[in-house]
Amino acid sequence: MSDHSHAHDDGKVHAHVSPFLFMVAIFGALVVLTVVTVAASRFDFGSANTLIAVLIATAKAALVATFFMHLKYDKGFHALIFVMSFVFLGVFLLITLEDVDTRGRVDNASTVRMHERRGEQAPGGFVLDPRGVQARERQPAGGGAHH
Amino acid sequence: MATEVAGAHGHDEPDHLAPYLSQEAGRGVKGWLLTLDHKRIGLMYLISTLLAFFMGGVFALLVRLELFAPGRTIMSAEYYNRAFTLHGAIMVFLFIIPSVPGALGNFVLPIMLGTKDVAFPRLNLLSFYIYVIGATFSLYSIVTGSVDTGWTFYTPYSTTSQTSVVSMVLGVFILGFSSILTGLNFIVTVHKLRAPGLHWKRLPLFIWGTYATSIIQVLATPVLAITLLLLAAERTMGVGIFDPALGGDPILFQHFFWFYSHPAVYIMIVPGMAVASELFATFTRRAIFGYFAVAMSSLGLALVGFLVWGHHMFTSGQSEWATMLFSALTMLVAIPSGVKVFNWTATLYKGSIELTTPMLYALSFLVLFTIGGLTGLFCAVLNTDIHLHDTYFIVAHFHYVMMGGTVMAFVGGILYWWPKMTGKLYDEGLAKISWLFVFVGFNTTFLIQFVMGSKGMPRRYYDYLPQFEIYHKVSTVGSWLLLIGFSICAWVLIKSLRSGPKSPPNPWGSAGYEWQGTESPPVMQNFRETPTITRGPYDYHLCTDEELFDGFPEDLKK
Amino acid sequence: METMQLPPQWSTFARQVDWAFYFIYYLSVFLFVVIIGAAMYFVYQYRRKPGVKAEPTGHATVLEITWTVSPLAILAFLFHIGFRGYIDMSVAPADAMEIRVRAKKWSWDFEYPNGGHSNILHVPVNRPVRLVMSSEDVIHSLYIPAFRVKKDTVPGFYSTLWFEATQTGETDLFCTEYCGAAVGTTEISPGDPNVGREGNRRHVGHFSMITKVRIQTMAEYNTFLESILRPPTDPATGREATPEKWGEILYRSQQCNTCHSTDGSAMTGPTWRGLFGRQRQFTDGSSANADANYIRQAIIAPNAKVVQGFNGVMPSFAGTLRDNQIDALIAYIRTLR
Amino acid sequence: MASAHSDHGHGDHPKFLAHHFDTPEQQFDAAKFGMWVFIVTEILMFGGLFVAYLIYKGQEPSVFIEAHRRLDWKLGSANTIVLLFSSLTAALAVRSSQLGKKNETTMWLMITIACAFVFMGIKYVEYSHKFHDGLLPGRYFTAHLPEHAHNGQVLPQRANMYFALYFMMTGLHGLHVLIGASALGYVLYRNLRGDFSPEYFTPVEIGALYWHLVDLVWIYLFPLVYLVG
Ligand code: HEA
Ligand code: HEA
Ligand code: HEC
Ligand code: CUA
Ligand SMILES: [Cu+2]
Repeated sequence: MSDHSHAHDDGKVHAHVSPFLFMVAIFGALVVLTVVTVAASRFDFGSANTLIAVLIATAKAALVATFFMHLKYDKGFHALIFVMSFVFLGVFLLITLEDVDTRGRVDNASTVRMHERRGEQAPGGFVLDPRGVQARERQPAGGGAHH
Repeated sequence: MATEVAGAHGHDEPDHLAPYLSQEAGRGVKGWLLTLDHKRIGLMYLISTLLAFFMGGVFALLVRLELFAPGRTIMSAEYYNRAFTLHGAIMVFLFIIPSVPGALGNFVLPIMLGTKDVAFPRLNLLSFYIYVIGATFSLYSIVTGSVDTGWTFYTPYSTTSQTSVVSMVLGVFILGFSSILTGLNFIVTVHKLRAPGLHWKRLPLFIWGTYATSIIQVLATPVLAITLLLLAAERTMGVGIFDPALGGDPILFQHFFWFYSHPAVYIMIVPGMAVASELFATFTRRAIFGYFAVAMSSLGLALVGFLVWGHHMFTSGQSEWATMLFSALTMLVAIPSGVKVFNWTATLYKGSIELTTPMLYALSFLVLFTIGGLTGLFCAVLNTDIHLHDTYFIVAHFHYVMMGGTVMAFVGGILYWWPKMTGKLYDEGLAKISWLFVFVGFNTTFLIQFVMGSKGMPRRYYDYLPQFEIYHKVSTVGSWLLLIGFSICAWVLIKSLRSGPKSPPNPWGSAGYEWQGTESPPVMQNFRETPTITRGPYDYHLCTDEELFDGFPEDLKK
Repeated sequence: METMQLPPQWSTFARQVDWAFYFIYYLSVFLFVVIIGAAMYFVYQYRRKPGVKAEPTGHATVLEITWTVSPLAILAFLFHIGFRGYIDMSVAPADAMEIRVRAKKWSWDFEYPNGGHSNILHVPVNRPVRLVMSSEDVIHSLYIPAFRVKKDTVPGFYSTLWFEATQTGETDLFCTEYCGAAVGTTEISPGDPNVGREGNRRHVGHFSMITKVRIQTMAEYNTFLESILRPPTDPATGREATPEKWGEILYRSQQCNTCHSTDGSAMTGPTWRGLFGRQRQFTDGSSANADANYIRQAIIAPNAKVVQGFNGVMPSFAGTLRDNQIDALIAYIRTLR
Repeated sequence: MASAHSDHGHGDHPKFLAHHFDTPEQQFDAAKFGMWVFIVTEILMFGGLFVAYLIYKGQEPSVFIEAHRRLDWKLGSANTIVLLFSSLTAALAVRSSQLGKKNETTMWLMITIACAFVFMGIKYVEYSHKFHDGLLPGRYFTAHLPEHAHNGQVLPQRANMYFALYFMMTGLHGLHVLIGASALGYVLYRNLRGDFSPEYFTPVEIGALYWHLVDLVWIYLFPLVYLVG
């Protein structure tokens, strides 16, 4: 307890009480951001689409965490571990993405679903349902990269 | 301050000042099964993990026996596959991960912190029962056809195997929650429940190690949980995220699995290191050299351990870039491990070394972990790992670190804290004999596996080519020596329980908080009065050797 | 050259890998002797003696920093040697000869540039060879210790591997990714390249997914390529095998025998005894007569129709077996009345 | 241990204070810290699914875009608002219990739990729609068949992966909604029993923290799955 006894020495719980209207205002801001993110999805920013969505979501998450979850008035350590969880997740995502994105770079027949030269799909892979032949014809060109 | 009045409690209320093993501290079966006391829970973990070790050991002996001669020796191929899978899965998930934190951590951690219990005693009991439920699921899987996937559950083999994979996977999923909750409990306890005066720089190294372990448990285990959940969904509902036939990517499964399971090897070894640090301090009568570096290297292992998981996938078809990145990062984990090894060695220098059995185990830990760690480098270097991957070289590597490292430390720790846990002394002479068998048996079993592996013997093989026969024979004989060693060890403990002499409060003359401040066995609330810490855990220089046994001059009591 | 620890060096990689191996090996031995030697010496020198107190632990910051930082240099060097070797292994020379490898439970199939197949890997000496590998069921891994190469074969993906053999001879090829085992034992032929010391029935699985690599001179290799396009020689007559005999050889070499018996007993798949011409019932309710066309279909696309009482676990042999081989198999099945 | 030595005579040890804690503050801090650590584990658990989602999305963006059009963004948005609102009411429940207003706390908790049910109701509508259209995960996916054409169009068969992830993510989230609602139900019960006071409102705070986590996950889930295909 040595690390908290300096704050208050009466041993009672001292929590911050947020004003009612302030909380409602935060909720308002969250609704506005929801509208923004829906609106943003109507436009195509190309590869930035996901990034924009994630950024707006992060803004919302930050509001919830700071005010609804009281991180602002809480111990800094709680904020630290909260942020750290995203950092570790980021490590997981980025290195795994790095693998998936760079497969076949050194040797274009390695770890790819299709043999470039022969145009043969690797066995054991995705099996097209024969009943869905028409579906396949309709498929957009870009999505068929792995077929 | 011993003003506690026993009479203030009702009939069933346990007496907080009775020894925790006594009837007054909680009666009968109920007093044990529903106890919220960390010491009793620790003991229940000890018994369950030892049972798991025994079970895993039996499967290991079967595996070795089958490999004694080429061709069929005692079982068919399908049963061999089940045997090594169960051996690995039981040893990892039921034994080694819960062993040190669950058994020793639960018992010692709050006492070392000078507090009455962990932060959430109810949660602590709950994690024990979650462990039991998880273990039950795994056992259920064993009786309903068992599992033959290897402990790594690689897809698509595990999605197509005809065996009882789902219940095993759910069992491990549940065990994961037990591990998470224990870690959570310890983190909060270390932060919030330290005795007055016990600031971070006075924490025993056992606490630092357990704390670092808890961080890994909390961060890594949830990813295992989701991986196994997806695997179960794959088998029951065919979701296909890891199934190539449905467009999934089996290599992604390996990323998911190792993102947990590499950090998990540090969940296994860091507590072992933590125990070893305590043993070295007590039996050299000296503070650990480079206390701060040793403490920080535990955290270092915890953090760097998250960056290297792909070194299990060098030949999997992972991209070349990722492979190189992982190899480079893997090199880094040698640094904190090296810091520990060097500091322990330096601690021996100018100590006053007593070769008790726990110390012999600690030294075995040092020797065997160094071998295991150095052979880890062969695996981390890219072109040698291409040759060594999935051979017996790897099998030998990880037995040196897990069995030679953690298990040695665990057994050392059990013997060391045995008088505290039970209030009884054990037979040192017999214990030393059992140590000799274990040490020699271990090296006979596994040293030769390095040679066999680098010669090209693949792992998970039921049968082998004639050129490997001699190695397998020697290895199997070694496993019998291990059996003898552990049987004697079990006998030593049973004998001590039945007729061991009563232990004084501090039989080793240790300066550790847990030895100085409590009786053996401790009372229900650990301390008769709340201790105030005024010195470090290894301050042997503050008193004479004689005073050590009766308590420090400026003792915890004042 | 074969050393204590490692198999013979039969590829251009071997020397480099072994050098790295022995470098780490002697480095480890050195570190081990220094560290553990020191520890053992201290244990002896500073054993507990009455009246002698341990010296209080001091600080040696310089020492601590040294042993924290200096390993970095060693580690960087270790990474470097591994990295260099790995780069060489990753990039096949442009003129490498390509052999297609198909892995399945529990056999290997090698397809050569001329379209012929074998289940022992034949390669010419002193010529870079690139394997383009795939698996149709679970992950397997191709490992040739004497070449120091290994790579997983992943269903749904291709993977590649290359090497250049430096010596003629025969060496082992293993599957090193766990891939299960068949239930019970299976009949094998004496000519089977796999291990087996239990008479003519044995267990098959991951551990038996072993074959040989035969490294030949270019001339021998070319003769081999010729031979795989014709039926093999019949050991009994010494002449080219009849279709029926060829079918029987294929029955074993293609490992049909792991699932199909010829004695009437059902294994993983239906027996072949009396199969030809019989009426077949399928799980989807339809039925057909087992004529030559049906059998061809059952071999090329086995899971289009699954025989009642069985699971659709038979792998497709399309691309593995050529037409005249399938004809031979049909001829063989015809003889099993 | 600020007041380490006052823990004996049970007199000044309030009823809600467990025996191994010295002060209410210590107990409150421990509980809250514990919940934050637990939140970290939940983030990593859901995180695994997000990683899988982003990786497959990166591999086949066009299939994912086509597939995500089959979700109803209006229902998704409605659910977003419902959850945000419930987060507000959960926070208000904490506030009123801090102020000792028991009845108000009851009201906010009940609204929060009601929101959970509205959310699950909307999810039910969505799910049954998906089931009907053959938009099922993996092996059961049939929306590539002509009979499930939507406005004359069928999805590529590869879209099975999108729905596999959709069901895993929303399913696991839905499970958390149920767990969170039950936890709040227990808090509500204790509130009605009169356990809480301005000195002791830890369970309300902890329950609300968990509920906000459920909201946080949805905040990421909604735009990634419903909006950006
Ligand atoms: C307790 C468990 C534990 C521990 C601590 C370790 C520690 C290490 N492990 Fe091990 N490992 C396993 C358990 C463990 N491992 C298991 C279970 C597997 C196989 C899983 C399976 O496939 O079933 C495995 C497999 C494994 C692989 C994959 C091999 C393969 O399948 O191809 C690799 C590759 O890099 C590896 C590397 C390492 C390294 C670099 C360390 C390092 O942490 C070691 C660091 C220690 C030292 C280096 C020694 C002391 C240091 C010094 C004396 C300093 C001076 C040294 C230098 C400067 C060189 N391990
Ligand atoms: C903690 C981890 C751990 C431990 C301690 C051990 C211990 C042992 N292991 Fe291992 N092992 C693994 C983890 C472990 N193992 C893993 C993860 C794998 C990989 C699995 C896979 O591939 O999927 C593996 C695989 C593995 C293989 C390779 C199988 C193969 O690839 O085909 C072999 C072969 O020799 C082996 C042997 C042994 C032996 C002889 C012991 C011995 O040290 C065991 C000694 C123990 C006993 C002899 C028990 C006797 C105890 C008593 C008598 C005490 C009585 C107690 C009471 C009464 C309470 N193990
Ligand atoms: C992994 C096991 C396995 C292997 C290997 C295997 N089969 Fe089969 N086979 C089956 C099973 C199971 C069935 C029945 C289900 C079905 O019809 O797909 C079957 C059915 C058949 C049939 C139809 C039999 C009938 O009763 O109608 C023929 C013909 C056949 N296999 C030929 C072969 C040939 C030729 C080979 C080798 C070149 C071979 N199989 C290898 C498992 C196997
Ligand atoms: Cu194929 Cu192992
Ligand atoms: Cu690892």
